[in-house]
Amino acid sequence: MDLLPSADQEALLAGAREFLVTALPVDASRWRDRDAVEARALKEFASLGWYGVGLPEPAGGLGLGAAEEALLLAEAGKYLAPIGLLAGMLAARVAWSTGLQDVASTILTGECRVGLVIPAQSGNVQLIDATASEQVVVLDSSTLCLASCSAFHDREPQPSLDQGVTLERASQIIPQVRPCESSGATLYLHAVVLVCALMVGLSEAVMEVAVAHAKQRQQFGQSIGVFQAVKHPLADMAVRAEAARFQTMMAALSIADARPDASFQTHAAAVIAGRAATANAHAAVQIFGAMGYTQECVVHHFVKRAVLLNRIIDGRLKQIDFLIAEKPSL
Amino acid sequence: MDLLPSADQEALLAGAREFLVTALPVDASRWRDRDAVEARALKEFASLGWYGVGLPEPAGGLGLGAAEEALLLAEAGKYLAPIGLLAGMLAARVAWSTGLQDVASTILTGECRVGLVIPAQSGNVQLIDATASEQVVVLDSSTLCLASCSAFHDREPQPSLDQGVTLERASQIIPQVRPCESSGATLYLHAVVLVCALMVGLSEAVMEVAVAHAKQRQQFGQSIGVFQAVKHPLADMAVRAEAARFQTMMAALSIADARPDASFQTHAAAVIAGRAATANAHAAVQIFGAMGYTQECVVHHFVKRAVLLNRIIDGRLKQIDFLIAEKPSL
Amino acid sequence: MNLLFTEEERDFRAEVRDWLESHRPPGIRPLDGRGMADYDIAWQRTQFEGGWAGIAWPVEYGGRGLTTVQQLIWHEEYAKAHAPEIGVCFVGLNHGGPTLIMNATDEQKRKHLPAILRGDQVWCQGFSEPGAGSDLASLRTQGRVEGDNIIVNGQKIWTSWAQWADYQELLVRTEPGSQRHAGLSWLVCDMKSPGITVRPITTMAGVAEFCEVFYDDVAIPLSNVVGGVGNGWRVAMSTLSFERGPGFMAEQMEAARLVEELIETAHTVRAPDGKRPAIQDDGIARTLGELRAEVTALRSMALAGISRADRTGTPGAEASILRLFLGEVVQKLYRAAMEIIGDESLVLSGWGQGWTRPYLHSFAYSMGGGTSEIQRNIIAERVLGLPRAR
Amino acid sequence: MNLLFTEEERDFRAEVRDWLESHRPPGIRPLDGRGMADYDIAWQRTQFEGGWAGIAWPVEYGGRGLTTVQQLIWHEEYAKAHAPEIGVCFVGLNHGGPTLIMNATDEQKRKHLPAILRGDQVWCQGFSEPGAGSDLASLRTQGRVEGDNIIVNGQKIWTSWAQWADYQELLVRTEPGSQRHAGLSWLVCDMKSPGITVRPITTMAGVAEFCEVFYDDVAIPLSNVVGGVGNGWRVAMSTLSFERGPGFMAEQMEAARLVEELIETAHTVRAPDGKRPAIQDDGIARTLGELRAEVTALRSMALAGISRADRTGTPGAEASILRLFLGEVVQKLYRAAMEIIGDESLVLSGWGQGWTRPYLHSFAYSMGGGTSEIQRNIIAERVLGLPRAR
Repeated sequence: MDLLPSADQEALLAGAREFLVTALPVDASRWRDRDAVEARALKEFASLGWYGVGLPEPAGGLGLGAAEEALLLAEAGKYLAPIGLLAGMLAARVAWSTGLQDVASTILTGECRVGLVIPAQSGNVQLIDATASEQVVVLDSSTLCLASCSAFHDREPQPSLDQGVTLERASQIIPQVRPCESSGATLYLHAVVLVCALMVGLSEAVMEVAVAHAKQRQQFGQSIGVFQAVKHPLADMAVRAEAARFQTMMAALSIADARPDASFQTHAAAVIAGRAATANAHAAVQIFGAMGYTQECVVHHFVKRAVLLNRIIDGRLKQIDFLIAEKPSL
Repeated sequence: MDLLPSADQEALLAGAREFLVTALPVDASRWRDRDAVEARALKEFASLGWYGVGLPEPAGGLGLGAAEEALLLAEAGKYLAPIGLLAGMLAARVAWSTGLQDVASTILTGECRVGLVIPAQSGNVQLIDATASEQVVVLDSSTLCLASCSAFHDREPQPSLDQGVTLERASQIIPQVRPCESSGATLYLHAVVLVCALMVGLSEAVMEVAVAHAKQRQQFGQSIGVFQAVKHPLADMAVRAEAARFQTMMAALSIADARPDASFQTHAAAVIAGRAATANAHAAVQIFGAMGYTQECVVHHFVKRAVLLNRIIDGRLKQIDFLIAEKPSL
Repeated sequence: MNLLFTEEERDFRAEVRDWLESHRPPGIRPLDGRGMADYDIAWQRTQFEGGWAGIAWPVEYGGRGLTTVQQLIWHEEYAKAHAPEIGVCFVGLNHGGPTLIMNATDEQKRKHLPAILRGDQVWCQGFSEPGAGSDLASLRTQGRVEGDNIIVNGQKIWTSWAQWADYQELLVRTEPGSQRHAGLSWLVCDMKSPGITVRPITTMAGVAEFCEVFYDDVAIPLSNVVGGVGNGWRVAMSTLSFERGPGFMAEQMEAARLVEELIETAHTVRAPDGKRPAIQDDGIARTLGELRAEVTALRSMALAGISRADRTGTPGAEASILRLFLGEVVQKLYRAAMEIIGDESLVLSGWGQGWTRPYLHSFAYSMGGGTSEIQRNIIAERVLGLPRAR
Repeated sequence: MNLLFTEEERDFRAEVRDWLESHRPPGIRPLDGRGMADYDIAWQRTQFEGGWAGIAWPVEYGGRGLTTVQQLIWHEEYAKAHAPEIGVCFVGLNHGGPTLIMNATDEQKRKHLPAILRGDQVWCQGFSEPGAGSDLASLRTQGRVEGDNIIVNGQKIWTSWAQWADYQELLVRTEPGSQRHAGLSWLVCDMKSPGITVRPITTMAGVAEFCEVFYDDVAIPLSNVVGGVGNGWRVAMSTLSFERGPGFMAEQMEAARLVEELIETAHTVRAPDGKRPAIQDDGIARTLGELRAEVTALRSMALAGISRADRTGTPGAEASILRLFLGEVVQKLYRAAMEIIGDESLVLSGWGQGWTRPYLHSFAYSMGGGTSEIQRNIIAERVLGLPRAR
């Protein structure tokens, strides 16, 4: 029993960090040139093997599991990694589990870029970062499936709250590849836990940004970090981030081991990580004061990404409702 | 338009304060000898005319209105006034409005002491401070009525959370005096606003106790009131108390003027004052630290009374549900 | 205590309602750019011509000199008529102008007050600095007296709409080496003076509202000092008692309107279970019910604040209670909206429309006019009498 | 990262489970009075005889010397078996004893350690004072060295179960005029010494758990000083690293059990509308769902804490995160319960039963072991590295 990364896992993470910090800086340089920066990073994720981290080696994967995927995405979440990373990991898994080995390969090699599709009201769907993608992975709570972007013929661009993604709306299509129902449910949990991991990273990174500011910013002749009105919200952020991280890792391990409580643990993770992302981003704005409210401060990207990630898993309220419908795991 | 007390009202309040501070001290002397202290005070309220504050002069009242009742009960609430005061005021009004002038007189003169009855689960009722009373006023959201204590033949004493009242359970009886439905609804609102007033007083008094402690208590070489972890929760208490007071006074005035939005204003007051009472009492415990958790500190009486008062108006959740069912008052 | 208006007040309400009905400008107010400034100025001129400019200003300075309750009525009817927000004219009418009234020479008054009322002069504020946000007294922008001028060097920040302003109320340190509140002066700064650079800052919600203003040897005539060199702090603080108690009512009414709009929205969007309208979800309904109670209480508190101001002449530190509570309620409202509207939460709504852009804007509610932390300090220290930190 | 236990650990779990099943004392533990103390002592003796006394103590001192993971297993099985809480034996086993192990002379160890394990010595703590609550270092109880004795005068407070204790770990100021952490000594105080008066304090929930202890010229032999005169602070702090990471699991499991019990209760009581079970009210269900998520996260965090302690030998300042979060969750749980149970909220429930008495008890969760405010300071300063206030 060990909830902290092993030495091998630490080594994997160290490599990831080294890559992320240069490939996906969360500063002005990123947003000035987002398309190019992210397209490059999405290619490089392929050469690092990220899309197949959790797939078996014969399938072209690294032969690791949901735990390693979650650890890596928690790192990537700190850098507000492009949604194409999540979508690619999920798409590769769907393709592999439905026997579409050739599609899986093009995703693993980075040839095929993948966007994300989620259900919207009145039978519509929303397409996230699908503009430069060939394939999309359609994520809803009853199933996951792959579809070609061209299947959506009435795509209409919409202004995205999160400036780090493109957003489109389209009519729902009949999914072209539908995995069997049972693996669909498992795949959904898998997807949820990966989104949780991104939210873990977001919660931690936005806290770190706020902590750094609280140490450096001077008011009334001292660093604002000495004031309890700053210190205590930061402590609460640490509590939320810690809860999010370890509940997410617990869920990832439960999925990796196919435990009977995997569903319970995953929905609990979604509730906790979803709140951590939103609440930590909100609290960070307040720590920065007026500056936090501008686009010159990095924090607004975290606020907007927290909205997006919570939405990708159908909103926190729905996740709570899933959880209360579960059998307890004592 | 004026939401602050007039000169006449201030004079009324000054008299009330002078009386309350000696008659109903919220300290050890009170609880050592509660029965005698409160029985005496309940008699004296009669000679001060409190039970008939809102009744017309020909009926033996002071000829004032719901606003003055609310102002007085907000003062009384600071001293955790016995429930017999609230019950007596309501009973006198019910008796008068249903033409039972003789019953009204015995209440106004203090000869007849009144307890309170509220509905409980499975067709039962709870009797509050009915042990030394002759009459009770039965308060539920569809009607108010008077009943003789003897009508409840299967009364069973129960340990009361609030040590400042007696609690009994009994089977529901058919009310012996039932006002017509329409005035019943108005009477219910009247009752709710008076309970709100008690909660306003509670919210303010427990804040004042906490403020005094924060100024006097020394830790780390200074008064704990300088720490934002103490100061800011106290500021939040002030916000809640101010909201509770003025929303309650608005509701009382709306009832006094029989305005169409009286119901809306009253349920809003119940939601706001109910939360102020509970949250301020909780926050005060924390300001006092470990001492706040003991019976040697006065705060626990406020915590318990906040539970009681919220329950008398059927719980905050029910009041919110009433409010959302209302037409908006813009 | 009473909720009644006098007959005169009721007549006044009818007069206000009629005038607003026939003069309220048509169309939607732009939320950014030159068009916005022009719109605001035109509307100010209309009000001036109708005799409604400077409703709280004394009559001797061209204002309308309304009582507090009349101001309340004005703001209530203004909100009901959906009249546009005051926008770029805010600082001149509600801060710069009143400061001049209380502190300026006759000549200074003559030059600026009528022009502000007519909409001919747009003013902005110049108090905050990068190193002096919540701690205003630590400001460092320097004013060096040279002959008949004060030469200003330094930087201000969070100046709303500086790009559209003609004048700025500018607080600078004119006594070198002075500390805290001492040695400051309050100047009328012509925004067209050489050496001024304005750089707008884009907010989270995409509006270029705030600006940085840089001063590079800007010469301001000594005759533009208001209240005397070195008295800047006193002058800047003198208008605290002019803070708009009744103006708060417009903000309350806007919040109340939004709660009802969100309740309506909850009738049209689906609940998290996808099976019924969101309003039928007890959890969502209860959040909305609490919000309804809160905005209702805000109105009662605002009325009480007006009654208080009517007696004491100043809204007092209790104004911080209103401000803090309003900010909390509005932020809670938009955060609830983001959960209720479901997939719409991903779409950035148009200017002044929908829920998402206003959600982003709502972060400003705990910043403007002192952060929520500062408001809590004020409440604790000035309302409750708690000691200040050393 | 893995959730697997080794075969040895699984065998150990079976052993623990079997033993607890056959030895767990019958009946309900009294929650106050001599009967409670006797019950706790008898149960400690049973554990001693079964070889389960001092599970975390080194084997050389008579303990069981379990690994951290074994301790976790013990606590999990203990909670599952509904074994009684440790009660009056807590301080001896978890604080006084470990302090002696790390700091005492052989003779001191021989005198106390075996007796604590057997249940023959009940210990209490004597650190907090009326003027030194959160600020422990400002304590003022004096110890004057006179011949072979230290003469103690002063007062302690918040000493749990002092009325049933045989010994006290007592921190006093032995260097007159010394400041803060300097000049303190850690003494073994015999509670039967002349001059000691114990006054129990009744909690909000009606339990006489905490005591004031008054010292009037109490003579304590110099040989009872542990770690040397003047080293009291170091001695008192030495056991911080002994804090029970795995013991936290018992508290988490209790909280998780309570959430499920409240969910069951919500199936039987009526919703606010009176028409359906409370659990069918979406708002109530969602509060319960959030609580379920939170206690689940607490377990994951506790396991992570154990993994961390396993690597570093100490739970670290992150233990404050667990403690703060647990307190918040438990208080939220009982506050939700008070709304859910309706009219039952007015009835004071029996000892250890129902919801209302535990609701009152739950206020202690943000006080004990440092208030929530102190926990937040610790997290901010030691986990996040923020500066301390001067």
